[in-house]
Amino acid sequence: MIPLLSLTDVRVCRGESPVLDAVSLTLRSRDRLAIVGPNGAGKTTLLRTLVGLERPASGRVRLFGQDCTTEAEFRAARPRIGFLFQDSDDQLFCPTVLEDVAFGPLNTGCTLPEAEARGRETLAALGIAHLAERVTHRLSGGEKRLVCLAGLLAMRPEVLLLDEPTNGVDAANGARLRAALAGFDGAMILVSHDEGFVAELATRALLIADGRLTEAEIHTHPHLHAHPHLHPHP
Amino acid sequence: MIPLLSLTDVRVCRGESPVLDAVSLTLRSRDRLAIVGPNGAGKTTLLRTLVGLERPASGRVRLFGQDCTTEAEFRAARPRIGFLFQDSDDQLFCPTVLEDVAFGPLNTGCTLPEAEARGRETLAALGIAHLAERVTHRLSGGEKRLVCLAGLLAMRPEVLLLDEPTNGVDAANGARLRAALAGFDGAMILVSHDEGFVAELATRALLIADGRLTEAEIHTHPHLHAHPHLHPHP
Amino acid sequence: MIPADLRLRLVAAVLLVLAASQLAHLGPAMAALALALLLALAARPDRALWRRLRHVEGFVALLLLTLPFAVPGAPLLTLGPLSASLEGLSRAALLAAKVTTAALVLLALLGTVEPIRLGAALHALRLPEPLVRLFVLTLRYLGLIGDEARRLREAMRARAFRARTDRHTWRSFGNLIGMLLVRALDRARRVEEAMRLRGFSGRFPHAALAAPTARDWTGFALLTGLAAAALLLDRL
Amino acid sequence: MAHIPDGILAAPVLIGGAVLAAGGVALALRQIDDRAIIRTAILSATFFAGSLISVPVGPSSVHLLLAGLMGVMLGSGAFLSVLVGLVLQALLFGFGGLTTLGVNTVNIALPGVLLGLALGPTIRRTTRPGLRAGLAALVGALSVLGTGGLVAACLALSSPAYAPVASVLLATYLPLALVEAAITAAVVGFLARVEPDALRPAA
Repeated sequence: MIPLLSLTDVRVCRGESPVLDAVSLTLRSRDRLAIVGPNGAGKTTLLRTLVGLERPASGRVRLFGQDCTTEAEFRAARPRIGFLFQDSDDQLFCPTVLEDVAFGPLNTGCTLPEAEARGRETLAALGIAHLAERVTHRLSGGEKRLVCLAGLLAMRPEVLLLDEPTNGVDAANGARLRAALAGFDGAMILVSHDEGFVAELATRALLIADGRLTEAEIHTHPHLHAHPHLHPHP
Repeated sequence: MIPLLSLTDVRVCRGESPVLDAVSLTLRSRDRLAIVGPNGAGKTTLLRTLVGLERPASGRVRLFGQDCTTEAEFRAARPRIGFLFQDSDDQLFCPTVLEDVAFGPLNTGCTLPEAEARGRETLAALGIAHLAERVTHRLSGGEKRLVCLAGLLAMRPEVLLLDEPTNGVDAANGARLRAALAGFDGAMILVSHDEGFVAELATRALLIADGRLTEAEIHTHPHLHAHPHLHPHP
Repeated sequence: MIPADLRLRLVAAVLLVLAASQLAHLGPAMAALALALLLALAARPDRALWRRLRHVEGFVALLLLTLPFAVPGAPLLTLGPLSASLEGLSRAALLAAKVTTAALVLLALLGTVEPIRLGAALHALRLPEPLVRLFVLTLRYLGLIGDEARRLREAMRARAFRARTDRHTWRSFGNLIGMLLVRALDRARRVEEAMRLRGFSGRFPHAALAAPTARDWTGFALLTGLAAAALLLDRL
Repeated sequence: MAHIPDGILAAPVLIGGAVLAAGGVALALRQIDDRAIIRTAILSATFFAGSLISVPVGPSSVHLLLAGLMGVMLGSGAFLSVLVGLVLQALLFGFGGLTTLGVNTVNIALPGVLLGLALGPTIRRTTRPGLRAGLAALVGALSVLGTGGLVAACLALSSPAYAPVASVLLATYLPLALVEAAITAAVVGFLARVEPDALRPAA
């Protein structure tokens, strides 16, 4: 089986210093890969490299069996990849929710009525059909996150790249988000600090530190901890 | 001894609903008070009320023995209080680190050479003298946090109000931050999710929930936990 | 009477304000003012909206103070070398009525509309698409950047900053605006990338609007009819 | 008071302003691409936010126009930025007007665009901070005075009786020109040090 996405020995530099170094990874269908590591380790850069927003200094990026180096090659693959940005406001640029969700389909060849129909369908599937006519900049953080995801899902991607999907999401919308991602039947790469979320969703994990990846395993085991607690006075 | 800061029966409203309700607290010199509670409980509003960025609907705010209700009264007290905002980007606005650190002293009447001298001194004390000429916009999260703190310390405040000081801080800069705060000889109020950090620094704690404060105690005891972990493959 | 359809509202607002600005006699102008006031009351604007009129009235006050002395005519009042004329006063009253009418019309027709929703209407009215896109994107990010600016101002205040008439203040505001601009450019880059990733090919969605209802057309006809009547009355 | 409200100017002045503004906007639209639209929009939002800052001048205070800065950063795109800003002023605060949109756009944008065209290249090229600050201050001051002159001209052309209003208004532009000069110089200095590319219109 051809991997959906793969990186081989990729090195990405910012100025002189490498942000990613000798990074290789392979994503197959139905893989749910978590990438875990400290701030500034290169997680976001890794996702950006996969969609061609960063170009490697050396190494290979293959998307859906196709080597990608030029903007045109990446452009062809992008509708099949949904990238959820860390900051929802960067991704929600249309006046109303429905327009925003229709943006992707409209640009990949749908007519406006088709795109809007797909948008409504996707919003309904996420349980947020009631937001359709709302103005995007007045949504709550959790609502914005879900609408961003709807904008990606409306393009019917085969892969999702999720950069801190639970950031700034309240409990109710968090439950919708988890349900939607659990029900997504493509592959995904997940960058998150939320260990519970990672454990619930991911099937595989990689650790990243200083721009280098290492395999990791996710498991649950009991721990004896001694750490400080705060208790209300009786 | 006159308390440095005190709130008596303070109520702060956003629109109709109260964010803080019947809140009283007293901070004396060398107190290190932690305020702990869930998101949205009113922690940031509490700090903002203490410096007059929020005005209470009822209740009293006393700063350094002086009742404060007007902007002029708060303004007189502000140089003695350093308020670290949750998001460093809300606090850094000068082109270079040194200019940003000198901003506070310039506001309190220092000449430019005096303010810059104080700025360099403060940066050196925090172990980040090498950042002085750097562009603030391009610092890492941890560096930004330390520079924000330097900007406050350069004003030689008697009280620090810290809103999630360890947010987005890497290990090396985190150590500098802890050392600087442990060495600060004034009083402080600390809002943080980082329980280890709270236990290390705080001498007293209050719990906040739904805008109400209750006394709490900090203690350490062993726990048995079961939660998911990520381990590198051997 | 005010059409719910935003296209008709926009067109009506332009026609009404144009008509009001061309009135030349006090009588018709006063009639227009009365109608505009009724219209504004019918739109039920809140207090904040009424307060907007203050801005306009500043200009009106300046006119009322200067015009009587600048227009020659029968003297009404003499202050030293200056003399106010009846003609001047009536000219000032005419202008005040027109300026206020126009402001009230805008308040009534557009004051309660969420501005970003006008994008779809402007597009439907065949304004150049890039201009409409620019308009909605500006509005989309205005609140966000405004909040950023507000938080930075608060942080400055918390560090004992106080705006004065001095170089330190100007430099600080310059830095504040510079920082906002640099962050805005970063934001623009990220938004452009987000569009590119979603396959942007120059097609920006502007929601299709339902055809105006008979009620919308009736309201539109009524409003523009009144404007035409006021103009006609004025010219007779 | 750079925004002349509806109902004051004579029809020929309104039409002349509208035609000129349409020309400026058309020129700007011809030079703008999809990427530059995003940049111009988000910068316009920032200029708008910046113009809401009230800067004290003695006992009073002024709001910045920032048109000179727009001219340097956006080139002819300043016509678009000013037009959108004026529409927002009218919609959000009831400032200015609809029929005067053209006149007001020209009054504010034209001096900024011309000064950006004239002095922008040197501001971008120079490595001397003093010269850069001086030129930026000149752009700030002259763009405000240019706007003041155009506003006064529009009033005077509409009716001779407006002459006193025009001169009162013109006087209020002097302190603004001073403040705008200082702040434009500071902003340009900031950008030159932090992100010099920001000073280049993306055409």
